[in-house]
Amino acid sequence: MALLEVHNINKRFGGLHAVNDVSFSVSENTIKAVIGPNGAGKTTLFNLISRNIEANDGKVFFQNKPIHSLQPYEIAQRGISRTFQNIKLFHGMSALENVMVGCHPKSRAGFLAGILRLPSSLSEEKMIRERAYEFLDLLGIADLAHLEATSLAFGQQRAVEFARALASEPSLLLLDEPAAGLNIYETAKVAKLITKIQQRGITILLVEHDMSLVMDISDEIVVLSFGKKIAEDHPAAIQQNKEVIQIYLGEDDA
Amino acid sequence: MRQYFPLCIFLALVVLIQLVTQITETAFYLTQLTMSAYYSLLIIGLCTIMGYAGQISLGHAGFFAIGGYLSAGLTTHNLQPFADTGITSLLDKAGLLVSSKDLYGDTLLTVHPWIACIVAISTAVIIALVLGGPVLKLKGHYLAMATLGFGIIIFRIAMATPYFGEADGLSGVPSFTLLPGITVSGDFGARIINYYIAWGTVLIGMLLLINLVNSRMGRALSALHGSEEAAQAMGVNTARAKLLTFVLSAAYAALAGVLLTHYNGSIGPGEAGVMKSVRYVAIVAIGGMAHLWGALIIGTLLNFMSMRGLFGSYDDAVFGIILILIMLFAPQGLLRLHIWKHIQKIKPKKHGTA
Amino acid sequence: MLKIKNLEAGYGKLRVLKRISMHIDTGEIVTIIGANGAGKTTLLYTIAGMIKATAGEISLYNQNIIRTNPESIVAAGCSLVPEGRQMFSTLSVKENLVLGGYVQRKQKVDQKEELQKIYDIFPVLKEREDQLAGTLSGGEQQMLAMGRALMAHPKLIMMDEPSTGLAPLIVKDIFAIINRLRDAGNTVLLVEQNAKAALAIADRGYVLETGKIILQGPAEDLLNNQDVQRAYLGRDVSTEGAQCELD
Amino acid sequence: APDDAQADEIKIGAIIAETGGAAFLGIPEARTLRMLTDEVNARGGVAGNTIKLIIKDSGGDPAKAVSFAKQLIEEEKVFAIIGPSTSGETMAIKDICDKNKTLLVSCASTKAIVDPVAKHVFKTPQNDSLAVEMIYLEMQKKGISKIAVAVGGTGFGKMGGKFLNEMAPQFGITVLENEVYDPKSTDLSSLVTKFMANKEVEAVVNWSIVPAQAILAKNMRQAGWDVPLFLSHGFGNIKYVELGGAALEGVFFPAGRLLVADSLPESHPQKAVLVKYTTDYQAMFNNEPVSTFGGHAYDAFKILCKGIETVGKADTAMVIDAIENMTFVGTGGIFTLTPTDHSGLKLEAFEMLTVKDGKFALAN
Amino acid sequence: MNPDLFFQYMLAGITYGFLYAIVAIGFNIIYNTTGIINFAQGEFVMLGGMFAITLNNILPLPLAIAAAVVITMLIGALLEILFIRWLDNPSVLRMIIITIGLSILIRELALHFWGETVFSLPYFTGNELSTVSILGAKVSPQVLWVIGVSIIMVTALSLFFKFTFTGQQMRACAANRLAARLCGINAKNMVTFSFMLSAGIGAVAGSVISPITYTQYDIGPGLAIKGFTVAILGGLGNSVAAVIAGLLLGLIESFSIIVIPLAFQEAVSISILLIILFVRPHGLFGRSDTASLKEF
Ligand SMILES: Nc1ncnc2c1ncn2[C@@H]1O[C@H](COP(=O)(O)OP(=O)(O)OP(=O)(O)O)[C@@H](O)[C@H]1O
Ligand SMILES: Nc1ncnc2c1ncn2[C@@H]1O[C@H](COP(=O)(O)OP(=O)(O)OP(=O)(O)O)[C@@H](O)[C@H]1O
Ligand SMILES: [Mg+2]
Ligand SMILES: [Mg+2]
Repeated sequence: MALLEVHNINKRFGGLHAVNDVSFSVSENTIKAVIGPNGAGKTTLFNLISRNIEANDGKVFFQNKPIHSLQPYEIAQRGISRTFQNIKLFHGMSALENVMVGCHPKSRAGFLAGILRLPSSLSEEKMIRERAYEFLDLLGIADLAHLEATSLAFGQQRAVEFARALASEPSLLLLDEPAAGLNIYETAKVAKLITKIQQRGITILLVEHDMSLVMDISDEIVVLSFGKKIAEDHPAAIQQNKEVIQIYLGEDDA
Repeated sequence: MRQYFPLCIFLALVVLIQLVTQITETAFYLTQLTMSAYYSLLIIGLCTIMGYAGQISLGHAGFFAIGGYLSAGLTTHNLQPFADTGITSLLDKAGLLVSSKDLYGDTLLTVHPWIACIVAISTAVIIALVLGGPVLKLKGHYLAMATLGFGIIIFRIAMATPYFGEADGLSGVPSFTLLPGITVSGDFGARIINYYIAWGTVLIGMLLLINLVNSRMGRALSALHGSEEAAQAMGVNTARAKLLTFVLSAAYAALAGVLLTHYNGSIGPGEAGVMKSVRYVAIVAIGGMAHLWGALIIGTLLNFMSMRGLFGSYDDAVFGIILILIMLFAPQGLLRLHIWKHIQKIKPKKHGTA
Repeated sequence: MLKIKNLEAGYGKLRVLKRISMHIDTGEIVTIIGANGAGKTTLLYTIAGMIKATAGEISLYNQNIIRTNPESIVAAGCSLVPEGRQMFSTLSVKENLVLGGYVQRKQKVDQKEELQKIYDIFPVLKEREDQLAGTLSGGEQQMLAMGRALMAHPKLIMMDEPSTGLAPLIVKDIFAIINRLRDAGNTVLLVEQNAKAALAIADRGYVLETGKIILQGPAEDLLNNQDVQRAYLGRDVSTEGAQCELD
Repeated sequence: APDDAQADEIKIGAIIAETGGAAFLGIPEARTLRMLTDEVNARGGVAGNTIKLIIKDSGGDPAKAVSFAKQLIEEEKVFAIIGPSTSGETMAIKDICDKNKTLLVSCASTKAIVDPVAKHVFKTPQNDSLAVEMIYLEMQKKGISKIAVAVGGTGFGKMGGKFLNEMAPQFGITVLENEVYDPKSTDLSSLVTKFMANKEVEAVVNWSIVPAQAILAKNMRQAGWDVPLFLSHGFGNIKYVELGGAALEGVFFPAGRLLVADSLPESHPQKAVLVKYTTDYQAMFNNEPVSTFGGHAYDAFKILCKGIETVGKADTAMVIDAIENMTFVGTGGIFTLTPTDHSGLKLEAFEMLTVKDGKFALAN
Repeated sequence: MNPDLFFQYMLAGITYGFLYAIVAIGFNIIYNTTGIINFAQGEFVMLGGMFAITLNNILPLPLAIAAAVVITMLIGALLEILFIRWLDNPSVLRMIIITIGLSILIRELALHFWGETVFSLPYFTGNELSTVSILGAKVSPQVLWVIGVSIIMVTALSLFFKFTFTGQQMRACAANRLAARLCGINAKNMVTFSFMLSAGIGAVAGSVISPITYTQYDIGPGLAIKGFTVAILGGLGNSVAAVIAGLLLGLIESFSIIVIPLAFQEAVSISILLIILFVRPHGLFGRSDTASLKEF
């Protein structure tokens, strides 16, 4: 069975049917991309899965368990992590601290342990710090660790967000436009990174407008348009899909 | 361990000040230093929920008042007339009551201060728990309004309830023996020990909070301050983290209320007033918001000067001026030294650009 | 029309721009390319007056604008489509656009007509006219940001990564629009990650690296420049990019 | 207690609410004290000692009052403390002064200040119970037996409410309605409506010290309700009359004679004192009208001086002794202090006054 | 309850409601431009009343009020210029704390200038005793003045913010100051203007309510808290909502006295408000989508 299954999910904003009866599934250890024109409902779909917004109806299963009535933080604890299209870093915290927060679901020390500074929390703290460094390093921004995250350049902020999401060691990673604002070189780096993450056993669901990235790395693609799923197939097939070309890709896309 | 270094300096300073006052025979300063210690206890608690977790509370004077009033009420209201009724005698047998003579020779039967203290703080904690749930869902000005409203409610209850002395407040609050030989009391003879009780409490309070803000939970608090949505997406149960911190800070405020009330021997409704809460919030802001040491030092200084009547009739005016000046010229707080951050910032930058 | 000489700027003690000199002539499309954190956004903000320069000169139509406030710079005909969109998120789409036309208020322009022009370029915005800008999708916001800047009839329009987050079809539209703007006599300063597309339509380009301009010249020259190709155009990306920092 | 062997300066502390919600009490008090100190020192002091007045502004906050009391006692080693202005503050420092053997002469009225009697604690304002008695006697005369009581939400109001209710049966009076209003009220028409709804109410007593008491009077008349209105001795300020305007015409209130000094017969023992205080105060402060609150401070200061003069030196125990056997003609009335009565005023300290053409006048 | 009595309570409630609303309106203006609550708003109300009273000694009432409004507006502008205008990108919290400081300072200055004495303007029509009968209930004509002035101000302001260009610009500044500047809007001038406007409105409020509530150097905070409550309850930024919320609060307060002692009235009314707020976290008429886009 698939890692993530979305069944007939719906979201309306007033008169706008932003996500219209969408169903799809993501198999373990694959990279799946969601594409579609601007305003098609991709981000909304992500928000529905991560429960940042409430669905009107529909079901979501993760590892065969229903997750459509959990709190957002429970979703994260189950092993779904995400990045945001409009970067949402914790202002007032350094890049390192941002990533350390990412380690939250995989660490235990509670309120009391923190206040009393129990030895267990200390060793855990050390481990978190090391792990956070590791992820910063992986993204190639270890030298920015102590700068305030929100004062970094756009692309650097994206990297921090990426590292933060990875730090929670998710089974499923939702990436909303990870390459937006990156140049071709950096985009390629991200592509490499994503495949590398996948090799570590992490499943990836991805929204991206950069087709060079999407077509390169994804195993399967879902196409949304006006909230509806209009296609789901392998990259090669999608590239040939008339409708997708007409509404999204344009004629002579690479 | 580095974060404990200031604590050690602080401890040394506390002892040093006491010794200096002893040598210079100015021990009377300890009276106001003790009073400001208790206000500072409230302020560092508020600093945690406000500065770190980013949840403004304009109602913390209310928690202070809950602590102070309950403990004062229970330890001053004479149960002698009810000595033979069921509950009272039951409590008496359980050893929860104390009998004493007042200044005028009448016998008083009152609740033991320890019991009163526990009741007072638990009440504050329970109220914070119940209130915190819905209140902390609110944001920004709406949160400010709700906490302000809570403060007003407590103020009004204190003002309107005969048990709490209405406009007069409660006086004649007995001293509070924490342990044999260690008594919270305003007597001149007990001044030094009270100074150490107060600052000892603040130091322990500070220690716990420093631990908290440097822990995983503390980081979660700063995170939800930065972006609640993202914090949730990172698995932080933001509602719970906010609530626990709120409750903790309420407990600090209530404890401060209990101890200061026993120290002063009285409490008045003004302690629950809106202006008090506003003042606490402003002090946290002057201290630099997410800055425990700033809050502690500014809180102690300002309250000390105010309690000494240093500015006479200009107490409020001076406070207002300080507030404005700091917000204009040092919005990060007077005591936020950037030295560390600068060093950290510059170092990796050089590697980066090289 | 725009001349920059030995410009320096930064944040607090952090010096980001180092002795930048460049110029833009009327009717040109000039593009600036550079890696993340090179200082492109900082440069645009400095020109727009939002960041105060610490040294150097910026002159617009031979007027030194280094001490001029952003409002007057906009009024003088130089608009910025900022990075990260910067919506009036609690205002409706229409209100956002109308406010974009603020500097045109004395020109007695017909607002309906003005709006219609923008809606012609971005039909989605018409549909979303009364929606709060903050609830638009990312791409819709990007279009609104451009539309809003166009409402001011800028003579020089600076765009900070306008194609970010837009669907491929729209990206093409955007570049077409930029071309049309130039044809209509506007001048465009374009910061783009999509260096290939940017250089393809630009007349000239600058390459910015860690706050310094390291290369400049006609767009074709840059397109053919080895270094540029390697660093920004994806030549050899598959081999070289792969090795970098990942292992 | 101060070391009196070499005392040529007597320190008197004062804890006064010069700012904050009770400033309307504290400001005339502080002015009066400063004026009297200058006057006494100009005349060569008390029993050869000059007086040093140390005023601490408490802003009406009991915690500050406690801090200041400790400072004054311990650091300044004052001989006596005058004030505080409010009963809450006074109660907060009553025990501190008594334990540390420092005289306290309060300007607040709550009976609890002197009951139970603490050796070192006195007060100058008339007891509330006496004012209540005055009002109830007047009501008896007028044949009123069913009343509604509104009190301002201060210590003063609280005590008034207590005595009004406790003493009513003795005078055959029934209190039908009771309400406490906020000292900072902006409008009280719903309170008036509630009282009005009770058709049996024959008169209203409004016991308060704050400006808002004029609002209640106004709202009553605006609602077209013209039952007799009785006010407390806290209505001791002509400003309130100006505020209430026509709505306050014909109200009754008991008060010391300070407000009607001019209309007293020359033979009245208080006349000289009252006229002098009034003229001095107005000359000094720009024709600011006198209020009974300043009078309380006057009495406190003068009682202390008289005590010291009697003894000839500032010895606490001896001065207390002197005060406890003193008869003193003050602004509040003729004080007869005894070891069991640290307030010393009797019913005849009061007159029943009314407002006529915007001025205070004797009611009868 | 007989109808007369009912109407009398209702009129009392309406009186309270408009007293609160007229103060609340001032909050909304600055909020709409800067996104902050101006804690010195109560002081503007106080200053307006005080100046009008002082000037009324030498000028006829309408002129005194007009002059008071102008003076208060100038003070509002001056305060903004001195304490806020020159700050670079002040955060919302920073500005709020500054206004707290200003409110304390203004109050202290007023204490030293006017003393602790209570003052009052004369009734605009009639005197302390005059009443108007409405449905068998009686009310002072001054209350009608307050209602009239509030309604005029609310209508004018709503139209201003919705339909005038300046109004839109002011809202734009609150929504995103950076973007506003990039659109060529002089955000600083807008903020100065909003302080002026709300000071003026506060002064008008302070003048019309003075005969009812009296004016004293420290009436500010009390009025401001009520105004703030009402502004929040209605949903920040919306003046019509503030009036409705004001009426709701006023009526609760007025009728609650039937069952609850007056001393507990505020505790009860605020509790009810809190419950409303828990159910509708953005006020009665606030849009949740707008609120979720706000930074503070
Ligand atoms: N809170 C909201 N209220 C009203 N409409 C909304 C809201 N959020 C999103 N929408 C609308 O729903 C549609 C889908 O938005 P969504 O953000 O999911 O698009 P998207 O596919 O991510 O687009 P893009 O590629 O441009 O980011 C858009 O038209 C948007 O305007
Ligand atoms: N507000 C700020 N405070 C401090 N440093 C900043 C701030 N904004 C940017 N920087 C720093 O200035 C440098 C240049 O940033 P800038 O945003 O101009 O880069 P950029 O070229 O636009 O990058 P990108 O392509 O990622 O948008 C970066 O190193 C960044 O960390
Ligand atoms: Mg999106
Ligand atoms: Mg940039």
